Amino acid sequence: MGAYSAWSVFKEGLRDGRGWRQAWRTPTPKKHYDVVIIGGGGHGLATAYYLTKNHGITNVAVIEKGWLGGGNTGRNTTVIRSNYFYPESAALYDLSVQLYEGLSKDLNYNVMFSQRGNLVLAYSEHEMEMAARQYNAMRLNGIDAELLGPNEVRKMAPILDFSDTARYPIHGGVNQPRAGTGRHDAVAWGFARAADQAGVDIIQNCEVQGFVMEGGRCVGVETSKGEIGAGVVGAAVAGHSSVIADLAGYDLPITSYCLQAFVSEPLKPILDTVVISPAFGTYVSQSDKGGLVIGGGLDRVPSYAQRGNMPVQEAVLGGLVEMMPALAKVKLLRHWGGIVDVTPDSSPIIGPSGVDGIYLNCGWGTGGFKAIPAGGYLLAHCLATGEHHEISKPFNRSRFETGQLVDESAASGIPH
Amino acid sequence: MQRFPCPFCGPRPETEFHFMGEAGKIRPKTTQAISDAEWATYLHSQRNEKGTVREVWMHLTCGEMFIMIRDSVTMEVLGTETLRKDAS
Amino acid sequence: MRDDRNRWPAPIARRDPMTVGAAQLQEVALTRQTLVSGPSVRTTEAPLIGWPDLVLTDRYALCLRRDQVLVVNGQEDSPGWDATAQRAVSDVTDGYRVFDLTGPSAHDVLQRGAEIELLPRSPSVARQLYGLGCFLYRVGRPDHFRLHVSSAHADAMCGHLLAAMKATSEVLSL
Amino acid sequence: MTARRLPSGGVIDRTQPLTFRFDGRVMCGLKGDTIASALLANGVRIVGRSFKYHRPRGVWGSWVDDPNAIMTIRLGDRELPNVPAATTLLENGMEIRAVNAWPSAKHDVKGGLDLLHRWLGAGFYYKMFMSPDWHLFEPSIRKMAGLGPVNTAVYDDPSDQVNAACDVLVVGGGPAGLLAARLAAERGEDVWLVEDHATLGGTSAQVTAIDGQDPEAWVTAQEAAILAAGGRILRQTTAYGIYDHQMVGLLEKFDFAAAPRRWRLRAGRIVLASGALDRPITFANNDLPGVMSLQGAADFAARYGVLVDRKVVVAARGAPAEHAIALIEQAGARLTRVAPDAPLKAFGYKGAQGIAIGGLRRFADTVLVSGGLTPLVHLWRHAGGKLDWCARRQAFLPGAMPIQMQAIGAANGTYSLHDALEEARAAGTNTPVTRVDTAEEMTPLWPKPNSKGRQWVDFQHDVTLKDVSLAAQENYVSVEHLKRYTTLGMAADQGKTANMAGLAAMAAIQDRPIPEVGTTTFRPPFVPIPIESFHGHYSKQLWHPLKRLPLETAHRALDAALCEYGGWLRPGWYGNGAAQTHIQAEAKQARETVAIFDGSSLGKIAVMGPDAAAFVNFVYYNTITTLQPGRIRYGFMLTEGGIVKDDGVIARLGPEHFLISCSSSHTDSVRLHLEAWRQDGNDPDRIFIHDETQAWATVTVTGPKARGVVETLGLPLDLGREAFPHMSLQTTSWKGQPMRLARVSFTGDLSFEMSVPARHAEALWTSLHDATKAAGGGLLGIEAMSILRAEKGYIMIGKDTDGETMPHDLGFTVPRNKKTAAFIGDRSLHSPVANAADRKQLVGLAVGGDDVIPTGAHVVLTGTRQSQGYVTSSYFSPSLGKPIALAIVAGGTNKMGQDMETWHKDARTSVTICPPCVFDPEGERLNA
Repeated sequence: MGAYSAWSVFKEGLRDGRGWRQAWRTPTPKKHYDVVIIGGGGHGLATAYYLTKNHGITNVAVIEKGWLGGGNTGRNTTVIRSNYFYPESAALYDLSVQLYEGLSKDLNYNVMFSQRGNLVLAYSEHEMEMAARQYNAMRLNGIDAELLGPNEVRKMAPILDFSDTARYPIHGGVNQPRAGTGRHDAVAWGFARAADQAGVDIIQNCEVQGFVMEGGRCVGVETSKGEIGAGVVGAAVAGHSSVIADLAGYDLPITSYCLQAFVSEPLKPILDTVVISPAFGTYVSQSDKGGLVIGGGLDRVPSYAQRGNMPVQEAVLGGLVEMMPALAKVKLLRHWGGIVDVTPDSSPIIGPSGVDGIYLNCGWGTGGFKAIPAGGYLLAHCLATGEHHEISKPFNRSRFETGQLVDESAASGIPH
Repeated sequence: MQRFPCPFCGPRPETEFHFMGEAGKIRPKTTQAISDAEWATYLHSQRNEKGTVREVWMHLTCGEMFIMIRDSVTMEVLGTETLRKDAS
Repeated sequence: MRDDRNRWPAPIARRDPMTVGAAQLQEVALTRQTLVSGPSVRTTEAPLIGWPDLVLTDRYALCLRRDQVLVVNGQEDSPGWDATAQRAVSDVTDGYRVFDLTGPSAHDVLQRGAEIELLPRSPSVARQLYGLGCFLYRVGRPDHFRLHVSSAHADAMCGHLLAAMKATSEVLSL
Repeated sequence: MTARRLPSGGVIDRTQPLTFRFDGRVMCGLKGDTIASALLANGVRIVGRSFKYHRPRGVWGSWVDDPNAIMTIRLGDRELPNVPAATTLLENGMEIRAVNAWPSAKHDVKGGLDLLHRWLGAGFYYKMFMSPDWHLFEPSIRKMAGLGPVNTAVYDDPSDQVNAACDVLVVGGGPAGLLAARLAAERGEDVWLVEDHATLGGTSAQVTAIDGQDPEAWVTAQEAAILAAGGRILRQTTAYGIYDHQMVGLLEKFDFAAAPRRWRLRAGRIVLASGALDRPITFANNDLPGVMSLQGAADFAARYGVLVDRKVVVAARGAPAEHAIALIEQAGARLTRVAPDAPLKAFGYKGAQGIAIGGLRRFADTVLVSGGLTPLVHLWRHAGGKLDWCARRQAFLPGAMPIQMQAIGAANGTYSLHDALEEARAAGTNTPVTRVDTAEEMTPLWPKPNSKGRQWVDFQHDVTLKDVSLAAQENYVSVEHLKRYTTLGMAADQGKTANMAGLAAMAAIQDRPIPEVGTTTFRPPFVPIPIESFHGHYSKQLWHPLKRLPLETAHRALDAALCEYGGWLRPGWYGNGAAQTHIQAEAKQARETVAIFDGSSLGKIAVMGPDAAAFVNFVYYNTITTLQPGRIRYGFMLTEGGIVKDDGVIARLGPEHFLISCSSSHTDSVRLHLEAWRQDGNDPDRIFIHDETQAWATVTVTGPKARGVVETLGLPLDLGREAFPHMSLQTTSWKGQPMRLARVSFTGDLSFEMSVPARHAEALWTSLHDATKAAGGGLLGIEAMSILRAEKGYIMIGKDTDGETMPHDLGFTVPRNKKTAAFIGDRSLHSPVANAADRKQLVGLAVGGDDVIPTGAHVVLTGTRQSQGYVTSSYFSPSLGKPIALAIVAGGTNKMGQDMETWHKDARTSVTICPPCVFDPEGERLNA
């Protein structure tokens, strides 16, 4: 049984699902591919998918060190939004939201993009002025947005603390109705399945150990499963971008940090939107399964350890209790960490790596998941055409030389 | 809660420290001509090693800046060096 | 702007002694606190107090860092840079408020604010407690702790200490 | 068929009965019971429903491994959802309801869902609900999901958080843990022993003798010895995680719903004696209530004096199992054995009535199973320890460990008491633990793929063997894929029962050895813990506490509205009622007569030493070396990126003594900035930095009549404009106290800024306030001050600038072009972007009409939606009688006189770009 649908689920149910096919194959790598993509996370798999879909390039391999979707794609807090200030960021992240909106049908895999809104809280008149600056920017960028007062915030998230004694009393906020959450694993699996069906070889448990150079151009990769030739190479290895860069001989303005995430025991519906509180440094949503999915800021110590550290746990979870005191006694079920690339302006790097034949998709910082479709779409464009898509131009690495940074934190309180 | 050794104060909790950047960065002489590329390298380049790293940290409570050598995977602290010539 | 006048209780200028459980908190009035920096202040200023030293004199010098001490109850000293003595001087008497925390459970109270162990020794008395900067040392007796906290955070520090004193007094297992 | 209480034995107190209600039925338990043991003692079989199919569930295990008995409990005014019955002590009067079941666990309306199971297999939701639109299906799915509902009451009982350190932490108070702790304590080590249960002893209750002594006496003796040697024992305390640098998180539980205590324990070394858990056997209908863990049943009997049932059939293998079987027989059960690897099938409606092997049916009230033991290695993995597969035990055992940590006893795969105590002796004396490998060969009892019937792998999440097969068939074969695709092991018990079976099933299906399939990561916490325990008492005013002014009491006496500005609590305006009226009046009065303002929070950082002049010249954008003693200069500090970090005035008190006055909110970051550059590239022995901010209080008098007011202080100096010009400073004394008197102005009017030691602030404030009132003047809060400085085009960093603003965007171009000495950020001021024509630059906006443009409105080209910048400050100016606004606009300085529009919530307003300063541009009043 190939295509997924209510009908196919019904039919397979009648015959014990014997007809369900592999979601993706386990191929042995070929000697050579037109495109080799390093990194079987969301961005790498999306890149492969859009190469086949938008550019008709199907002789593609995705090489993954571990299991696909096992990096930040499978570790994030699943927020999808495009509430950005600068037109450059807005164009990038809203392309992603638009692609997400059609993704389940596009991939024939339910990624459960749930547009339940993303509410950024403001706690004083000054913060409301900054919120207005943000809201107006979004509207002028063509992004949907609502500037809300306290009563509208209360309607959206009654569980917030509206008492007089709250450390930060709620004055209002900015909501993006089209934002929301998605099922992170499903995004990786959906892209993998669709790419595989289009002929892409997804090679798991295969580590890239070096690059094959010829006359200054990269023509392949050395892997734990042997050498694999490549017309062109794309690298989408968030968290380990510097490690790959070091192997290939280009440098990146990236520092790796651990970003922690938390999930509570499953509860009956109590929170129907994503709430971000810059003041408390905490954000939270409730998954369809019922768990509160909680996140916050980066750990303070640069790290490659996918393991959280206490001070940030206390800051983030303490912030949640201040935000929503009624949840104080809810139990924490799991906490974990992922390694994120942090660039000087907290914006991604897309495009030429500096080494001929290698293109980049990295530097997503804490916000890579929401950008997966766009990241793949744009890297695919670079790999297929050798040139930037209009939307990815501002994110070329050369911006660090010209100083033309895209620093959202410069203009707004939105965590980036 | 990690514990870092301040060369002056001794072991203290990580919250008393601030990461200043990777060690070994020399500020270019800006009174001379410097290319955009050189300056960008000074501002932004990162080694970001996976494994042993040399970093500059400040112990906020005593203001001491020093070099800490750590393992960025195991978080083990391998040693410190003072920035001061006359460390005593 | 957000009118918080009723959200924040008025600050307490001078605190009366307060006993909770087996710990007492008391504000201390010092005649003078002088910040002195210089290449060799640690050798010129005495007695030099580190952690976990006990202060036994009226005048003493808290070692804050490699090249800086806080002289407590010293004589008046003209502010600025003294080129001959190689000393930089500031009178910060009003910059820090000083509190004594005493009693059998004083140490337990402090342990709610940071990892406070008597060992290892530390040359400096400067540290963070409840996330706030302070100078912490001992006076006369092992269970007599003294801390200096920046005046603007004195109320917050007392709030933390009182909350911890309450928690400590409720502990039976300790 | 009712379970029953044994006449003797166990830790329960038969003299203290407790009554409670379960799903409405009144029941009776004993002090020392867990909710699970009490329910079993009352013969309750169905304690809940599974997550997906709402299948009836009975108690499986006696501890953290029980995935089934999850309750919503109310006691007094407190109610908690998702309470694990097997690890929660029963309290008198508890109102207990099974979660995920209505009206009761026994009769659950959603039970019918199970009929649809063939369509609800692993990952079905990924394959449907896509069209017409996920949002149509999601709400009802959300309602179905989740376990208990949150009670939204807020309780004010802060959790306690304590830091501590010890030489040795022993996790687990069973025989091995007790002995190790005792030996370590007796060697003089500072020992902590934590036990998750309310009582010590672990499996000791299941044996007849330890070291030849009566078990109970032995346990008591160990405890006494540990305490006598200065050790500490914490009961009801769980080591929930191990973090970097030997930091262990402990959670100490108290009464029901009371806030727990969280310990951050720095342990010199750690001994893991956490024991092992029983494994289910995977056979048809193995999820029926009444099918339960053999070891669990033994524990219920030994620890709680509850015999799960009289007539039981057992499917188990291995020495530990034999031991448990003997115990249950002694307790009075009639046992029938069946071969654990036979094709078993439990039968019965809503509960096991027996087990069938082929056609042969063996009737029983309860089916006890044990597929072998799984050592509890969660903490071992938290600490970064490796796991080695042991074929003999068919289990993952602790392997290489990077930190100071040892595993002993069952946690180490050593199940025999004798051998466990041997390991305890080694660990207790801090010598290497060599695993005593006498454990018998364990023949595997793993799931058999393609065998008949519905066979459960994860009881709570309804993951069956078929789901694992489907995952394999669809190539979700990596352990993490299996886990995420089927939700195996993601239930509240974190897969303590399910993971090994799932792993083994996948291995069998793929015909690979188990270690090749790998293990899933063990993520903290070991058991679910309340979020409040991370919060502590850091609440309300103690969460990011504000800095307080020495004059706050005086301000309160004057009805100040105290507001949060950059980490300080400061007067926004004075008076009650309509804020804007007060603010406008204050601004007007300050312009017309005179007003006083509390500037105490402004930073005062002294820079001293032989290299001080060169240093401040380097950290400032402006040239400072030419500043004469007694004079003041306004300037910027930049980041190396050339961005304006802070602005303020710097005074030169002496040749080698400078005083930097930075913005209130930036004082700490500026001090850090200065300290960093002092030690990096400079000689720290020739530069010294003192933050004097809080030692001094500062009162500013501003307005046409300011000089008259200051004269009333009778200071011994000439305040005339020649003797004491704008931007100069004098040190003097007032009432015998040192005073720093500066002529600087944030308002554009004649201003005097007076600083005195903070304890004299009230006296100074009172004198000046009296004099001000006498002169017809009054008070000035920050809001009115903001209007005055906006009229002059004086910026506020972070409000009128953003993270891209460079000094030349603010009209300060000279140092960029002329300053020859190096300074922080210098090179960045000449980057391509710094030279761009469309940089956002500070401008004023001339506004028609009386309406104030909202701050945060964007500036657009007339008729377009292209943002050119935004309004950063906007007020009604009482002195000018019209609205004014500051904005940063792309190429703004070349747009003077150009008409543009502001855009706010779809509303457009015409504005004209004008210079930022609209009040007294010639600065006559300033120099008055």
